[in-house]
Amino acid sequence: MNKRRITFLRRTVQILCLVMLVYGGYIFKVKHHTTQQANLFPALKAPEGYISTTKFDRGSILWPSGDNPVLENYPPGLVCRFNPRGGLFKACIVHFISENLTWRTSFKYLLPHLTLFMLLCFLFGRLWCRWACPIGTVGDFLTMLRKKMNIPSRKFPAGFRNGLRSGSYCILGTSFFISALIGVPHLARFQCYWFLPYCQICPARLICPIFGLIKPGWKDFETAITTMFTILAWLVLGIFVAAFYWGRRIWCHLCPVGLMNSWFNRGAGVELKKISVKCNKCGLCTEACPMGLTEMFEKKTDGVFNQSGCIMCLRCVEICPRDGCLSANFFGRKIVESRLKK
Amino acid sequence: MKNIIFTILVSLFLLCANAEENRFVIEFEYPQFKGDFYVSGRVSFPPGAVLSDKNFSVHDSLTQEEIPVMVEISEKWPDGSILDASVHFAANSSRRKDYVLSYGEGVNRSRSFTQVSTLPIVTASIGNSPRTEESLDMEVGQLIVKVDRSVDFRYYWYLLPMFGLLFLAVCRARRNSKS
Amino acid sequence: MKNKEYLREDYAKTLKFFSKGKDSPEIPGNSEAIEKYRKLSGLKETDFFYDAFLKAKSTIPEKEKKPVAGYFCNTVPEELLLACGVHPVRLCSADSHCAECGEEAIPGDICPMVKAACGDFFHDFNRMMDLLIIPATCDGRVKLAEILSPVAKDIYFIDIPRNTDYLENVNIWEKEYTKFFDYLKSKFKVKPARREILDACVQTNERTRMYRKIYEARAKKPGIMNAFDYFIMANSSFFLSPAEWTEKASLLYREISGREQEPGRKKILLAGSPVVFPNFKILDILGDAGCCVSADVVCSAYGRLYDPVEIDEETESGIIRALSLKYVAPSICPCFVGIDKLINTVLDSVERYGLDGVIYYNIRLCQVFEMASGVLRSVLKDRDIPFLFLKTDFSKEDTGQLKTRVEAFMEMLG
Amino acid sequence: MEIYAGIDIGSVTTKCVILQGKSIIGKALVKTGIDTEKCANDVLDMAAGDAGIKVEEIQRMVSTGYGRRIFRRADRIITEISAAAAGGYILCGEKATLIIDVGGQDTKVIEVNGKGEVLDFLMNDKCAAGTGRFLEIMSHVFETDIQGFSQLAIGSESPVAINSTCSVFAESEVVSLIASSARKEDIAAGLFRSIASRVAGMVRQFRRYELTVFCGGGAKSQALKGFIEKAIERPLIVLQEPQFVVAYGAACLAR
Repeated sequence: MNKRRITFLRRTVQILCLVMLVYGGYIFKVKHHTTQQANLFPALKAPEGYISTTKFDRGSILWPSGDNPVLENYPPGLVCRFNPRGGLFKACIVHFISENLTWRTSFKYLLPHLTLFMLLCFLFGRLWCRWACPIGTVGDFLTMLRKKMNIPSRKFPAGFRNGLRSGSYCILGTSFFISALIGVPHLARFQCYWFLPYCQICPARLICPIFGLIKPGWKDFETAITTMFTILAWLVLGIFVAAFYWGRRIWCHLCPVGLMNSWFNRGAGVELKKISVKCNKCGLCTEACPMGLTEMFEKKTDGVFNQSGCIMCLRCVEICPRDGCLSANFFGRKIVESRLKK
Repeated sequence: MKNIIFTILVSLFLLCANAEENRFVIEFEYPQFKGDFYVSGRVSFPPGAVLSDKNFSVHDSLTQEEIPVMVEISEKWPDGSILDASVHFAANSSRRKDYVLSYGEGVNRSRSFTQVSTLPIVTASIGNSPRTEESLDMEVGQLIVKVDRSVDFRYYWYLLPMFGLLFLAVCRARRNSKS
Repeated sequence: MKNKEYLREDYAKTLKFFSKGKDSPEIPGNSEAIEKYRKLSGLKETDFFYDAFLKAKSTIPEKEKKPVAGYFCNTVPEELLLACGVHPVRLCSADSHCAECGEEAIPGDICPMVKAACGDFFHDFNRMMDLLIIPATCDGRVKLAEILSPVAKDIYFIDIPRNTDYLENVNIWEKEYTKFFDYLKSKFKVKPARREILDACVQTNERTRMYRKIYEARAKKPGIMNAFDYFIMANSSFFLSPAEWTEKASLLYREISGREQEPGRKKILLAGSPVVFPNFKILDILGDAGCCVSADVVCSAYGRLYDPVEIDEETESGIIRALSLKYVAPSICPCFVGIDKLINTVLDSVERYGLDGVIYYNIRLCQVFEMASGVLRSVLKDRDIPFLFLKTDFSKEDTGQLKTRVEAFMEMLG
Repeated sequence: MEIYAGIDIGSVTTKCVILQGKSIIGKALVKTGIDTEKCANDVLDMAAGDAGIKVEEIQRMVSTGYGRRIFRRADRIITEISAAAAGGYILCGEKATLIIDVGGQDTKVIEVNGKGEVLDFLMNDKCAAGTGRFLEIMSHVFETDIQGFSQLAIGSESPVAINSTCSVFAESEVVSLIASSARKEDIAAGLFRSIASRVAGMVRQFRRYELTVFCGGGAKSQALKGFIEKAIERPLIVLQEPQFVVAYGAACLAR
């Protein structure tokens, strides 16, 4: 009913990111290399016919010199990382660290990626979750569907949200533990199917390849372990769909990637500020918060109130009808502030 | 605070778990006859470990003398790093030696050969990695783990901005929580 | 006979008796007051609002050809009434004559606003309209509902918890408003679609937007519109439909935005009890002392029109929640818990518009307003903002004393 | 030397002070009658006679008080609050922070800053509770005048508790106390204490009352002064002729 500029901008960015992450490889038409080994992780499987499975281009890899762009070696459907080897940034930090733990790659190879990850987190905090995350975009479509169906959203108590956060820590810890265990010499002979344990059950595994018209390995029941992971993945997908359908962004409390992003949230460059004397305690900020956070409403002093749960969607800033009560800043410079919608 | 401790623990964990392994002992049985022969072995690498065929070499384990090697790459990882390669080098059965294959970024082979004579071939096992059509069991348990002590500034300078960012983030977080 | 159970109808006869001889819809003195204030106004476009007041009582129910629902207080969601095709009319009255009439049914030391509301009905039982909605905000209104129920066509009672904390009570508000909406649907036999509620929200939001423009223009340029015009304009939203009000107010806004401010006027924030026509006694006194009411936080103008409906989710439940967040949560009425909202609003207005002082107007016997003033006084004193507390009622006997205070306050401001 | 006059037309008495430069050369006090304007003119004439000058010699006149608008000859009209602040401030010097004025119709507590400007003030409600009028009515009950009533109160050792400060209800309470054979002194002291606690309640709202000036007709009562001092735990400064402070302030403001 009103012009919602931030929502419009955010949706545009979300769709752009979805397109770029899923079809970026096609768009940039870069060469890439893969082998049949890709079926280790079914979501990574490239479409038939597009990638030569036997031939590879010798000598095209120049590492770490700068002439390989971010999106080089980018197979479609591979949303979890922009560049599997050597590129600048791997989108999914959980995937990236798990993989490095499994292969016992030298710590030094981690450093550039970690630095970039930290830099992005330091600048934007959890901005990724609401503005770029492709499965979040998919989830938002589910939320839109619910709104069209006139079904009210569920509100969850703070205890439930904290529980999800603890669950997120558990998932992250378990995932890294298993990944590291595979790599320990003489300890266990894990099969390769065990590796990237979180990625195997991540909803992106089943969702994202659909956009790339790739068979996502929906029924990977070859061995006991793959069967287990497939069943788990379906379960998690069910939770994901339910969470987005009824609970808006309640899923994001459980997502371990978001968790790792959120560690930098309180000190992030994107800051949300509140001038509490202008606040009339109407609660719209909490009502509109997709994460269901209440701190911003409860806060009684002025200042920055980035919380670890906040995904920087700026919905609160947008909806607040009080002129100048809430504002989004970037390193102290005001970007947008709340006002009555024209 | 909880988050910061957790971050530090994870970082330590990553540091400990990521000890570098860059040497294989090449195991083969010396033949009964006396004279020259070729040792030939197939070796698999984790993704990202070896980028070019220049990046591994074979040494005499005692004298550290480099042995000329011929390398044939048979398969690569999706990122272009070497998955699987065959290594050939010449040996002599009169002088028994242990051979070590080093690989990694820091290694740059200077001696190689390409001409293949008709010497007998002894198959060696380097890094035990049986593989089938669909799977690759990489027996990382067979690797000899050694830490490369050579500091590679090309990577480690990243620690500087990392800690800088961490410091800034913590400072800002504390300032924000105070206000 | 003595042991017979009490029924509401028993009291109806008494009420009808009270109304005897007063059944003209015109309240004596109102039209004179309107003409008096109209003369003081230097604006063309305010004529519509003055005329609307003259015709308010007699014409609205017929003109609209719609069912009419009367309500008290700010916490009744107009949008739901509009969506059901009902014309909402806020009945808050502040007429001293009506208050005297009301004393027959409500004796003693009771808030004159409640008495006036009661006396208003004795004048004209047509004002009962098709439905009378009374929210449980202050005690006087709650009892008023009971007193009037024998003669009212239909009374609906909205029970709102005293605590306006969003986190604790949003579900209760939603439940209460949903119940109210269901009642409206069954009473008027309509089934409004979601789109219709949204349209009603758009209408009231347009009104809010226009009101805010005028509010800010007045606050920034003192003297472009006098307080009588402003309150007549704000009060006429009690009975005008939002669309009509917005249309006329936009003309008024165009007129006032072309005017120049009067330099050297002291800007005052008026807080406290509602200022409702014809009880402009406080405005008369302030005007005589030469102070300019630049901003206000009273519930008959600011409290009613300042906040928009912001809908997050356009589901029915989402809309109803959003309505409760417009009407209940930001309420600055001291009947509710949340004095910090009132104080913050006052502090913010003073800072934002550079106001010189705060005058807190309290209708005698409204205890909650008086109690809130003590806290406000102390907070403003800490921040060196001049504050004046005025306690009065509808009668004229204390005018001289109040004038002394206001004049001294103006001398104090320099 | 220029001559100024300040006229304070109160509800009980009308006061006039004539200043020459900074010194008071004449003053007068009359009871406010039914014709307020005549009363004001009379008091001005009396003050001029006291000063030994003609009324025409007065350069500027300032009227204040409850009847300030009735006196049309005034050059300037100010409220008694500003006048009391100015008077109390000039008479007591810069350290005065608070001025209590117990007048006939109302009681005012005024906070002043170091420049003699009003910072804040409180006034009692429209009813007579806590004002000079209340004392007057009560002194009638005891068949004496205010001074005698005050003296009566000073003689008390244990004042009775009187709850009502409304003049009508207090009177009936007093009557019933007399009937129950309480001491007259104690009842009088109780009445003074009830007013004093009311004034003290207003004073305490200001939170800074280090140096408090007590003026107005009520200040002539020693008993009231004593009880207020006890309630606020600070000494009060009472000027020599407290009734003229407002008129003096008005005259000063005429300069």
